[in-house]
Amino acid sequence: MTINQVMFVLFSVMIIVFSVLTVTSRRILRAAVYLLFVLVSTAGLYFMLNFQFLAAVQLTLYAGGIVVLIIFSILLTSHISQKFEPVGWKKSLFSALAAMAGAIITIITILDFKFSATAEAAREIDMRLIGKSLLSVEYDGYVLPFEVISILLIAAMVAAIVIAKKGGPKKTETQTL
Amino acid sequence: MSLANFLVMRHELLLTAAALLVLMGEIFGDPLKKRSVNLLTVVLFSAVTIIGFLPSPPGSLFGGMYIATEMRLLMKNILNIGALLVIIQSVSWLSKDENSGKISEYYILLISTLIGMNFMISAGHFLMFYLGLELATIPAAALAAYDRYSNKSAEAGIKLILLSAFSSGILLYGLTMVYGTTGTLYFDEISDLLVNGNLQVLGFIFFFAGMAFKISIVPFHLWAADVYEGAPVNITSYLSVISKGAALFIFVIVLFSIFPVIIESWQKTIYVTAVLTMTIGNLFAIRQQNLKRFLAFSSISQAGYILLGIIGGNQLGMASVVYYLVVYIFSNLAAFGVVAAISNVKGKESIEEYNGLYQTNPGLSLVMLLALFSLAGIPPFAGFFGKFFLFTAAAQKGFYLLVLIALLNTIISLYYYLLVVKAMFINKSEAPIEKFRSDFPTRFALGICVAGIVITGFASIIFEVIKDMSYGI
Amino acid sequence: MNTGIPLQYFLILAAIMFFVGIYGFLTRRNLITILMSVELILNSVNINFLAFNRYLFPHKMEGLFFSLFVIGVAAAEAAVAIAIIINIYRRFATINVEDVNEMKY
Amino acid sequence: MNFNYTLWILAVPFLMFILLGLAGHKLKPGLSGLLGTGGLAVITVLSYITAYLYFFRTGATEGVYTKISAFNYTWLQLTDKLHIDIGVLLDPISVMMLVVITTVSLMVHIYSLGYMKGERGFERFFAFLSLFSFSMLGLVVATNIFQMYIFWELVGISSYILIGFYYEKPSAVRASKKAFIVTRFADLGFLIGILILSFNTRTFDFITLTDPAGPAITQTGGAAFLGLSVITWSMILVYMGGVGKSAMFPFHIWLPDAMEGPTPVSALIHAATMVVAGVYLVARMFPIYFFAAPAALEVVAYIGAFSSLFAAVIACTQTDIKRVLAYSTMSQIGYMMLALGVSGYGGHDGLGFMASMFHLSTHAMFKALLFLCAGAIIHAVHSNFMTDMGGLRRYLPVTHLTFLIACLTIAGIPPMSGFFSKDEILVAAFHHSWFLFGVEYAVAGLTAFYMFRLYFSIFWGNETHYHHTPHEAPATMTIPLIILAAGSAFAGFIPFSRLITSDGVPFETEIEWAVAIPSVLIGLAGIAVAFLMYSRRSGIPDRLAAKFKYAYKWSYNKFYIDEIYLFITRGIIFRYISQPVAWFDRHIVDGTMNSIAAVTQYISFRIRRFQSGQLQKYAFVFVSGAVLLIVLLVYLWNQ
Amino acid sequence: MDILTLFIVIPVLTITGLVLVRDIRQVRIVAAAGMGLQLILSAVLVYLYLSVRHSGNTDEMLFVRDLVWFKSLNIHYAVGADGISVAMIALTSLVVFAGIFASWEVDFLPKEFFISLILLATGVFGFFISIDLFTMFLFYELAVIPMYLLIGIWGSGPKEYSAMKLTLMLMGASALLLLGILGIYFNSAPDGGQLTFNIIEISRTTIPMSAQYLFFPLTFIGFGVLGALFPFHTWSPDGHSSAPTAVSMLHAGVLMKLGGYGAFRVAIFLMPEAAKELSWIFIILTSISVIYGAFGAIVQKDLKYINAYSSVSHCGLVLFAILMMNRTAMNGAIIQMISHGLMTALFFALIGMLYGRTHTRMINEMGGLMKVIPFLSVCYVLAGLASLGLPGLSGFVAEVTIFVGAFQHPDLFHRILTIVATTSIVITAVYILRVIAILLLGPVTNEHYNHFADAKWFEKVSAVTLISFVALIGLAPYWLSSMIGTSLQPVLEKIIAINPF
Repeated sequence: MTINQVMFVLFSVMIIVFSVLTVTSRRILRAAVYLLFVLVSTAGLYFMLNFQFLAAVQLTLYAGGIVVLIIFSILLTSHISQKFEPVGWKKSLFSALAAMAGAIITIITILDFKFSATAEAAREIDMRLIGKSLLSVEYDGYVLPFEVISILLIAAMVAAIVIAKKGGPKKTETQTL
Repeated sequence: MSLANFLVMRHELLLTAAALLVLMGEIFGDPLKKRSVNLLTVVLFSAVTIIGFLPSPPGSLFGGMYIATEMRLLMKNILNIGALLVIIQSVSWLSKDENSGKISEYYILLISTLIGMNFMISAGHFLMFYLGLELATIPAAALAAYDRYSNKSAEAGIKLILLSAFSSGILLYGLTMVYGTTGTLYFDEISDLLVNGNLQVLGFIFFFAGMAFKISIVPFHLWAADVYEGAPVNITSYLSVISKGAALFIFVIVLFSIFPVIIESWQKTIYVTAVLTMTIGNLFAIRQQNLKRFLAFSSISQAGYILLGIIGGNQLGMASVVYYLVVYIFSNLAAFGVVAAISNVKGKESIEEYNGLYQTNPGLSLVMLLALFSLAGIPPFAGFFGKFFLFTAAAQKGFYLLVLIALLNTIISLYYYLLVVKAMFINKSEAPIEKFRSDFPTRFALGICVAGIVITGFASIIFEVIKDMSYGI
Repeated sequence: MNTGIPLQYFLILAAIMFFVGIYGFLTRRNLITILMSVELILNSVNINFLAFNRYLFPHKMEGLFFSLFVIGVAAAEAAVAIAIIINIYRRFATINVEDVNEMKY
Repeated sequence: MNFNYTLWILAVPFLMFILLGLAGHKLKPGLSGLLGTGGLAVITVLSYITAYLYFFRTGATEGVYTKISAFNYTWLQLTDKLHIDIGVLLDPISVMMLVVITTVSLMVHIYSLGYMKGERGFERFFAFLSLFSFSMLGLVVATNIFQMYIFWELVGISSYILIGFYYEKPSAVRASKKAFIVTRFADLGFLIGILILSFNTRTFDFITLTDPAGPAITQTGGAAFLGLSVITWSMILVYMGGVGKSAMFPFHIWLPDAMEGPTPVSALIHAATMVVAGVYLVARMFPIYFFAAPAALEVVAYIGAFSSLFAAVIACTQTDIKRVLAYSTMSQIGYMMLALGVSGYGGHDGLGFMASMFHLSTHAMFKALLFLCAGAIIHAVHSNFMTDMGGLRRYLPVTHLTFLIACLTIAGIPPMSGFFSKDEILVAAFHHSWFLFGVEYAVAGLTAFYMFRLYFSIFWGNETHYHHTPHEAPATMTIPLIILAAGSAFAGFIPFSRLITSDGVPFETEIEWAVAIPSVLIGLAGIAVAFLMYSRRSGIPDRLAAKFKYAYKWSYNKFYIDEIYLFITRGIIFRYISQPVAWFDRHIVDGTMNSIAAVTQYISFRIRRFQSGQLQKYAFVFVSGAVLLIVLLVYLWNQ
Repeated sequence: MDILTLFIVIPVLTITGLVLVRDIRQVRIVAAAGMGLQLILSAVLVYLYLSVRHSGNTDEMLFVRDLVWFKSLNIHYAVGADGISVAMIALTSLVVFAGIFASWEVDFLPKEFFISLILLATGVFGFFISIDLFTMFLFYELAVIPMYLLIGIWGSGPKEYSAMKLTLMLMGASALLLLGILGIYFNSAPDGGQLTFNIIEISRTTIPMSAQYLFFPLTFIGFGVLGALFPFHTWSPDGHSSAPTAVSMLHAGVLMKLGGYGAFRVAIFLMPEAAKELSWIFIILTSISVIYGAFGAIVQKDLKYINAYSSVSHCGLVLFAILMMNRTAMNGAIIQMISHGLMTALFFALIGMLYGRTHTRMINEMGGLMKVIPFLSVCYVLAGLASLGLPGLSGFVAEVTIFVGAFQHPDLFHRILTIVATTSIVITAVYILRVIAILLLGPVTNEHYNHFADAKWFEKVSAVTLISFVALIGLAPYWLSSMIGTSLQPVLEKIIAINPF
């Protein structure tokens, strides 16, 4: 067993175990922490796949950003010590059935398929190439999505503000932007 | 960026500019004259809409990531018209006190969703498609939750955002399969590389489920009714008309240009779901008392009819779908416009409260009547022509049984549309909605809708233009 | 590179994660945990993209970029979703999804 | 010879109907009556002229009376060959009918001027009389069977209107309805008969149809049904129309009730003219019957014979004088039918045919006379029932005399016309069948009996106490009586066989004493019995009635035929067909449609819980839907 | 502008006029003037038609105007008229004209009433002049929908239920019809070439048999529902009884004729082969309609129900005759449509007038009306007599033509069913006379009746217009029959080509 295989087994076991724990844990904060573990393990997988940049993004944005956001909101809305009631057996049974059926079919179909790799030479991915591609307007360039996601982020900001903002005539003085 | 490129991308660029201008106006404008934002937006948006109709060469930009064909430009223009109508209809609602604090945010969000739709329609790459889709959805959720003081609005928001995140997750999973089996996400390359394998079909179905969610096709439609009911009326009309229209446009584009290889699979999928959509939508609509919810189910079943235009995979179908959406925009916006006008002034939204409406508000009742008849496909209104072409498109490929099911469904739909007509015209009421005069923007928007309902059908030129453009997607 | 680990392993891993996410979405009571399940789903998608990119199509970076943008979108989505969740909490005084059903039938 | 003017025979009464119908209520009643009568006088004159010209000037070529199509206009083109024409066909029988009808009709018109005076709807009455005259004349001059059918229906409706003339009287309304529906039912047979006949012969035209070398007679083939050829069936069905109109058994039930109409109407329509249409129909189509459908002719004979006997028996027990006359009419028409049924074709063989026509004309006279007399009596006594009468001969001398003449005529006492015509019939029957002869012989006796029963109870017998003294009718009423009495008395001397024969070839007849003497004797016997029983109020009738209790009761109740009909219509058609149909329609057919709607609603109600408002259930349906689609498309439906 | 298009333009202008005017008197005048003009126009049309034919023009359709509408689907605005459509147009003008006067006293929302009524008429006119299946279908639906409002708003009794039922059933029929039309369209060029909706062009080709087997029943039932084909007739009694007078008139008088006309012009004309093969099913159904409707009418107590069932019977006869597929029977069917249209309109007009006085439609609640309102009563009797097929009135001409024609069918089965259908004349007589006896004759049952006024002038206009044409056709049917007969030629040629008998 190579180190790669060991790493893979380790990460995948972590991912699966913590994923399951994330969706079953009855304490919400623990679930958030399990999610963090999953995300970090996933970042590990990305490292294994040689996508260091993305692993870094995963750690900072996902693990660092989203999970923190989630935890904040948990703190805002829940008692830390609160333990959920267990899920009704009907609901969990049917959900599990649906999910397992989906998983089995998907996996069977995947295993059934003969994937064929490209014949072209692989490109070495370094930060410069990523940066170049991100700003390229040519084929395989991503400047347009980059611009669009910026609009998306602004829109999301405005959206969050709209939701949080109180309307009404009296509130005109509280400029938020 | 050259002028030619600008012209090709003018919809998105202008919309972005408009959104930014509104943002500037919000930041730097006089806080006390917030309502002038209304005027600013309407003027800006009208300009955008008009410029959108300027002729321009089709083209492809960013290495194929952005594609503009005549058809896609036309789709954008159609959406612009619809959005303009929604914006005009929103004016009176936004002018209410409780909303006056966040008028420009409303416009910004609305325009950004439209930008998302435009990018989605012009996508030449699934990444653009995905981003457009999200840009069209995330702000829409915020719009649905716009009414901060309403439980229903908040509920609508959470249902929309969570379910759409869920559905786009599933859609993405399907896309990974497409990517994994073809090695590319550029539209024009995929169609050459795709083969009819099980994994592709599986990927397609996940993708389809995600799209079906946006179009609210049964069984992926369940969010629609709740969100439509909970959201403010104008947002509901926006979601049920513009969002759905855009999703349908891109759906047609994707199906016709990317998945022709697995046409048999998606025809079967659409067959099943179309029958379900029409029937379930209609069966639910029968029982509704809230007009927004009623129109929600009605628009679900309308989506079922539209699938009939798609199923043939033919040029006629393409044209009929686009044409029907034009009709649908006018008809549904007219119906929602009336509901909004009454809801804003009187706060009444249930069918029972419409009893005897014709006696007090004949104008609004007539507009509603036209809208409902058009939705039901009664001549001489545009809906009749739209439906006829959809059914013709399906029949052309021999889907006679499906057409029959659709036709029988139109009877059910006629039944519940007539229930509303009955409430307005026939039922007597002790306390009908009092006579009132809606403000100018509302009347103006309704006037345009009525003109659209009446003219779109008779003026064959509209259909012919669409038909001519539907050669290249 | 990665010798000894077939592509399918990654795909199966992602599939499991994906459906665990779905299971979570279907069963968790708390709106925030539901959001967390969505993150699981998106993560599995990213794994798929990256595995495909690395194993089959290393000559381009589509999978990489797609994952990148998915993460960005996920962040935006999470932000808006959390804003709405907090609003829900204010209106309903709970974020139990089963109680958020004023509209039905 | 140009007979184009005969068009006016139809046109004048029609125009008069239109005029009086539309403008009658604006005219003075007297003027309307005079207009109507005047119009009829004109066509009477025209008819006599026609008869004169036809019989004595132009009609016979080489000694044979040919059929002349005086006028023919295509009214409606149906197929290439079939077309309905409206025209005038002149041949011996139609010309004879013209004369008979116009004569009687004119008399009735004049009579009505007096009888109906002061009635509400006087002008309406004359309008309807004109309509009837028009229809009846159209019927007899029909050039084709469909024209006949058209006017057949028109006389039916005129009869309906006139029976129901007193429309505020419920019994009149009922009677008119009954008359129309019963005859309509019979006409259904007529229509179907026409359809079958025309389908096989491709023509409606009488001249073609009755041509012995024509298609109807030569192409007697065609599928047989129950052993009879198609033509036979069609002729039986056509005869069904005649049975209805002529009130033969079993469609006779309308005729007695029809007496609810004003008496002049009874005289004109239900005695002299319309009711003999059936006879005329058979006579008109006689060659077909004889050559192509002899079995149908047998049917004609037997129905005629039975009806005459049946009616005569009933007539003996009725007390309403008009009903007695009505049954007598039925009986006499039975004679005519029988005569046709036993007749041969051509020359002396066609004696029955001639006799039938002869009797038709004489019967028209004396029966009209009887009815008009009855009208005068009712006018005087204000009652229909002979129990309310008696000894009237002193108050109503003219009526008495004319009534007596009529009774003698119908009883067949020489030298009255009835003797001659009835004698010919008996002779024809005698040569055909002993059985039929026997029946008719008995009927002759019965006829004499019940007529004189009537006569004696009205004019003789014990005098009843009258509320106010009966007085003789005005001249407008008595003059027609006298004219008709003269006609009845002397019409027997017309040499009928030289004019009207089955094939148009004249022949000579002589009285066959072997038949004539017994028939006169039985007539006299009948009179004698009646004299014994009714000339004074004696107990004999009651004792007889008590002795033959059931026979009397059955006869008095007209053998319960009415009740049978009532049972069929009310009990079966109404209750077991119509009401179930209506129920079926409401509950099954309509119920199916409604239940489709109900089921839709129900499903709509049942599936509403899918829309539970639970976000996770939505997602569950979403996932399940996707998974099912995958299973369906990837693994099940992919082959 | 060609004369046929005027038949749509005038109603549309009338509607525009109605929208503009204010008070009720003007509304009436505008409506009456517009429809009066329409009536004159149809007289002109009849005259023009006859003179053009007389001058030797033997085209299938006259006054043809063909404008491309939707080029890509080859949808045209194509109008044309042959003798049959001319006759139907004339009928429609008459009934609408009479209907306007019959509803002279509508006082609840009169403007809307007349607008809807004329809209309905527009649909009918459009239907009869169309020779393009698309426009035909469009006008068909246009004619159906105003019914809902007319019955729902101005009706009586369970009007909402009836209106809904009627609308849904007729729209259900139109659903089948649309499928049929699409099927015909996609098989209209079996040898390749341009697909077309044009009836005349389609009739020149032969639609493949497999398609005919599918689309003939659809089309026939689609039209048959409107023609009250058993068992799809149940909209008719409820609809008629709830509808206001003029609407019943138009509906029974004209709208139901769309069914017969369409079945003839589309189902039989375009797919004679399948019609021949499958006609036995429908002949059985129509025979049932004929008898069943008549029996159903006998026990009804509501005047409008009686008439509705009677219409089922009479319209059944129309479809029955059409299915016999020979010249005479078809000719009879067309005459029957016209005849029934006139007399049933008359019936409903009179029922409305009676109802306006007695406020009931139950026959057993009325009696002796002949004495108090003789004019209306006589009109009613005339209508009844026309209905039971009295010679001299139009019903006779129609029925006789049908029966004689149907009996020419070479097949014994058809002839036997003809005999079955013939029995309806007796049953008709029964229920007609029953009504007349109970309703009009006998003593006056209610003292109030003595204060009744006889017909007002507008009522007289309405009734006399209709009666005069009933009588005209009844007395002189030749011109009508031959006008229709020559127009049947194209259909017959198609039929004879497949079935030389």
